Amino acid sequence: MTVTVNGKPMEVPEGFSVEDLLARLKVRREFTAVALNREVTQRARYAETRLSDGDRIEIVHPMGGG
Amino acid sequence: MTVTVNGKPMEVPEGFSVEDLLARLKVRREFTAVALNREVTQRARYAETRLSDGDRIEIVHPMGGG
Amino acid sequence: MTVTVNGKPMEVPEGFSVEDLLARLKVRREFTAVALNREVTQRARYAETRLSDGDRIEIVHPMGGG
Amino acid sequence: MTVTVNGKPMEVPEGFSVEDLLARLKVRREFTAVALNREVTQRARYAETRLSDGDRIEIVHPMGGG
Amino acid sequence: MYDTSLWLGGKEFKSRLIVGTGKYPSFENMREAIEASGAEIVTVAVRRVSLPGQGESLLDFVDPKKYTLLPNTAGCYTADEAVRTCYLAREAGLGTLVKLEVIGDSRTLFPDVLGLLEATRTLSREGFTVLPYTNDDPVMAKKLEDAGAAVVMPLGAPIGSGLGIRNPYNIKLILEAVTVPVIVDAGVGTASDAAIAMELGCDGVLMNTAIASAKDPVAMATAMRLAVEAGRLAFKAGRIGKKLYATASSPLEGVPEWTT
Amino acid sequence: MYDTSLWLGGKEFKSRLIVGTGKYPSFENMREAIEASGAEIVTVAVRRVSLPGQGESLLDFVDPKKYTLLPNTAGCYTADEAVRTCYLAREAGLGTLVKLEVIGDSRTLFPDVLGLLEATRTLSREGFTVLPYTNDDPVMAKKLEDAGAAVVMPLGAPIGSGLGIRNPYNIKLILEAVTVPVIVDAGVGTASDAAIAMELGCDGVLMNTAIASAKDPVAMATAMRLAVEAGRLAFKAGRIGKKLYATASSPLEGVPEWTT
Amino acid sequence: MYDTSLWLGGKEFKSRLIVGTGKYPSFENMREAIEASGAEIVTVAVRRVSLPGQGESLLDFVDPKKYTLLPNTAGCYTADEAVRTCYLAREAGLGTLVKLEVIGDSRTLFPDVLGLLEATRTLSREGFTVLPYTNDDPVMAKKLEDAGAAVVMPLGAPIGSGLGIRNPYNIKLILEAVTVPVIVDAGVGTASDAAIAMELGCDGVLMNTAIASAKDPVAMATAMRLAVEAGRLAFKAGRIGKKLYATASSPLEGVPEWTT
Amino acid sequence: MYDTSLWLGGKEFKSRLIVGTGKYPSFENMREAIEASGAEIVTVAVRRVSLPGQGESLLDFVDPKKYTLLPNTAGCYTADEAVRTCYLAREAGLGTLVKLEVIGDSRTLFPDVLGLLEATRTLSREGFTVLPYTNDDPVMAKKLEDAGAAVVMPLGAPIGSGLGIRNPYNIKLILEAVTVPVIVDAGVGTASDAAIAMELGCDGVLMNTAIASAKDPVAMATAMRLAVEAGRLAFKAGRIGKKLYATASSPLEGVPEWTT
Repeated sequence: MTVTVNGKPMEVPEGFSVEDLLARLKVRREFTAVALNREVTQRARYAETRLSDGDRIEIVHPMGGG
Repeated sequence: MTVTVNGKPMEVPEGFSVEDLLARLKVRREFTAVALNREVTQRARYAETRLSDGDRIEIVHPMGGG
Repeated sequence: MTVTVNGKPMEVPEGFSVEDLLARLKVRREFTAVALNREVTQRARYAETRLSDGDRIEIVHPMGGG
Repeated sequence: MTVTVNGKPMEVPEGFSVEDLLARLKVRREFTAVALNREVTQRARYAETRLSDGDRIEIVHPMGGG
Repeated sequence: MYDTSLWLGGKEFKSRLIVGTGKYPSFENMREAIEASGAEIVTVAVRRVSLPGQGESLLDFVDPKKYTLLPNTAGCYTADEAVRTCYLAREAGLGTLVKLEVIGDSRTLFPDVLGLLEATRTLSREGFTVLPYTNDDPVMAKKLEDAGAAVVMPLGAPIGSGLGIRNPYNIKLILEAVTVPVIVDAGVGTASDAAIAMELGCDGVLMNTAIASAKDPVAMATAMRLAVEAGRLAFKAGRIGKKLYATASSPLEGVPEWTT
Repeated sequence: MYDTSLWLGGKEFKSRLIVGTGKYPSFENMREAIEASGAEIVTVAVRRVSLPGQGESLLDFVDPKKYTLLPNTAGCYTADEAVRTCYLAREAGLGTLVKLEVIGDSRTLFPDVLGLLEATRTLSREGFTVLPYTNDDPVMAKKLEDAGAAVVMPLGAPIGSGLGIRNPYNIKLILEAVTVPVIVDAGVGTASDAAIAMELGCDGVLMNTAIASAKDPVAMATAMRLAVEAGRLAFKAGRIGKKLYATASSPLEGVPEWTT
Repeated sequence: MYDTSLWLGGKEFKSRLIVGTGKYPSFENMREAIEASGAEIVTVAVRRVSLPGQGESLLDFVDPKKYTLLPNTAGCYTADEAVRTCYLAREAGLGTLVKLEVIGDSRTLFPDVLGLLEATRTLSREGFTVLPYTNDDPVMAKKLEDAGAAVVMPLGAPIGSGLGIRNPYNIKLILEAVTVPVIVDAGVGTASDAAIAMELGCDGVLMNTAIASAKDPVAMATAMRLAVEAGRLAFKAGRIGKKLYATASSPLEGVPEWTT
Repeated sequence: MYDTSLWLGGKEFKSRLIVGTGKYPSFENMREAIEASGAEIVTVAVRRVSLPGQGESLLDFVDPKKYTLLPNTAGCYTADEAVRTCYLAREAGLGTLVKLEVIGDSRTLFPDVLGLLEATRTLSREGFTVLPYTNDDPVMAKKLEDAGAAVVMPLGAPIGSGLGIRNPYNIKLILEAVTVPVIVDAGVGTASDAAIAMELGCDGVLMNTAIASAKDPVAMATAMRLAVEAGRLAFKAGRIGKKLYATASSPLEGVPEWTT
């Protein structure tokens, strides 16, 4: 199925979780947060949170700003 | 009955109209407007608009301002 | 002999006067003044004022300025 | 005889010196200077410098200023 | 020399100066001062008549046939009060061109922009030509335009303060942010303040205290008229740039030499 | 309304604006701009005629019968040069009212006040009416008055810089230090600058570049005429004080109540 | 000498300077500059990670154990975006102290005060310590305080403009209008601007571009640290009044006389 | 980080702040304030001793071994008085580094630049290191340098006025006109004024009243020390330019999207 991660389409298998996604993308967990379809996903829920076709995922972290 | 005109209480007879009020108070009609209980009263309606006990009447006109 | 007029050398015959100079140079007289070797020459003296070799003459008039 | 010290008249004996004056007035010597009739008197000369009638002496030192 | 007309509510006005009618030593002095200012639009407040009625009225001295009246909502602290005051003004025959004030604080008399925005929306929907008195925030100015304001009137400084235009930068940003005319309202203290407002490119200036509370209101009114024209012309004429160094205005060539 | 005449060298002038004749796009444009400025006194430089002579002359466009000429000594770096230049001007029939410049530095065109003081002394002794262009130092202004200057003309900012009056405080101090008229010379960039000079209490303003180098000199000349009048009137009218807080211009009393 | 601590969200901070982390030539330079600034609070933006992940991270250079992070909502144009960004920041472990920005216009980056007010209300209800970036309108500042803002942060001038505090009068009015701390955010260009903010009585200054885009960010960061302390002390020390005239600092008495 | 030493009369000074000793509430308070200011050079007046002598002396509180004394000629209205005062100071053991004042007017305390120039010439010929207090005229500054001044000290505003640097443009022109150090003397009112002087590129600041007459001289002295360092560093660090528009300090890329 297809999900959108940080604005880019990505193919993922059925039942793929947020945890699986972060692992595949080698995302540093520290100071990182995830939103799934406009709602923030708690870290504790990464494993149990399964993605569905068309989901929009935002993965963010701090960057230089003022 | 008692009505409040520009913040001051005033005794008026039953069935007293806005027209009667303006007459009694010798109010210049030109560039003057009247509000009865928060609603503007059209000039055309002065005569037919009867006051009730407790009514609040505002009679205004232009004054110096910036 | 050689005189310097407004910074430029010029050959003039012996006994040449300021008057002769202005005439030769077709200088408008109105609002014009002449200095001969640092001293202002009065208009009335143009004719009688003879130039000598090496003399420095300044001929000036008003120009746009602020 | 009479001399003027810092603007005030003062009686002093004949042959009185600058040194004598400073002593009598208990002036602190440190960072102090003396002028006699408009001329600065060198410290080394205090003893030998005798005052004359009508002399004007200025005795100064540093004060708070900006 | 240049078109200097200001268009408001489909009407053309030759003067870009709008003046108030408050705080004058006398009605007579006010009449002369307004005359001297050349203003065609005159602001008035809407207040309770003193009872019993009769007595001199402001409009005995400001002929409504000669001047366009601009009733204001001074003293209103909510959108509701301001809107109702405009209805009263209209019913009183003062027209539908209104100077909208929704005051947020009695100390600074700064606007409450939330109430201002709401009242602007309501009144323009009701067919009023709304001139809102606002702060000098360009984003808020744009919101007012979008809400239907016919003009935006940023303050130059607090009402009656005479501090002039405290922040010309913001006025410039407002001029770029909106397409409706921009009129500086409040803060002008003297003639040069009015000229500066116009030199920035504003379409007009509104003032009351600077004239009415001057030692000689009539003379100051004349000064303001001249200053607004001067500022407008200077804006159109295209001023010289600013330079740190000097540039001679007289020719460098042709200076006589006095060799010794 | 108020006497707005300026007296110089025993002559009365209705206009308090003095303009230059340099740097205009054309003589014709200059003629129109001077006309529009309302100026009665016009500064000119004294320069070598181009040889052979003939050709258009400045004074074909500035009628000496109509305008009082004010020859300047621009380009002179010593008292001697400046004095001799004034002698030439007088002999040329340009009169004895002179704008005295003794320049100290070509980058800033600031005056050399020592030479200026010397030349002022010499020329006033010789019967000239001397208008010295000086810095904005009140002590120097007083020295110039004592040396016979008929007027003192402090700079507002460097010549041609358009920076306006950089230091109004010093201009105020000069106004208190001297009894002769004070004319701000140099630095004006736009109309409000001229108004500010007059609001400070100055007796006049002298400018050239601000008008001649504007995109539209004629329009700017008009703006300057209006601004000088506006500033003068505002000064006479007595402006309101400056306050940090607001003061309502509409009555606080009599606001209708909309009890809900 | 004076308590110079700033209390935010129940935490004490010795430094009154808050600095950003954007636009530095390098992370290393940023680290040194922040160190030099003495700041204890550091703003960060919340942005998408670049995918695939890994690579250097900002926080490898700004130790969160050493500095209090202040995530901002820069780039958010609605209350909704801003609120969700704060939720993300909290979940990312950046805490609940947030610099709230709801931008109204990309050209001026002025706030959209309506959205700002709404987001402030929501977030403070949600337990965030909200530091809203707002305009310099005292009425709006009060509304933000009433909506639960822990601090109000008026702009001195547009973000990154370096224009300094364009309107000190409004900052003063804000200081009188609210009881929460006032921090000037945006506009500072150089050290004296920061000092001026503190001299007005502000509780702190927040800046990024002035340091990060200076030729030498580390030196400028030091300058800013010193300037904020200087300004704060000067405010506490009670400056002398301003006078038009001079007052001698040396005694008028006791000057020696040199009668000739 | 940067060399911040000031060289005067062949001596190196780490501090760029010179302070006076007049007008303090007490000698003890003065001592502490000077200490706090970090100044190494301290100005003193030369006045008649009170007779009979003895009693506390200024120098019991300002250790001449620790501080370099800078006797001034305050109160002198002629070159002759000023020169003789310097001779007295030298004979009194106060050294040959002198702050030269030749006052032109008691109201403004502006210098009499003619007398100043003459005295500068005489004293530098006599081996003094002359620091003349002058106006902000760049041409005069150059003349003083040519006359042997070791430094030029233009006023920022009248002595004791606290008006700050009225005309930064002239200070800039002076910095370009001379090669000797430029120290702003007089006018500073608060810390930011001192920072501004240094940011302009000045080599130092001299002040008395701003510290001595502050409510808390010791705190203000500290503020001035910090402000002078801040201003110097900011000057060296290279400030950002000024822009009318905003530039975001946070990245425009990577903002999360919240499609609804």
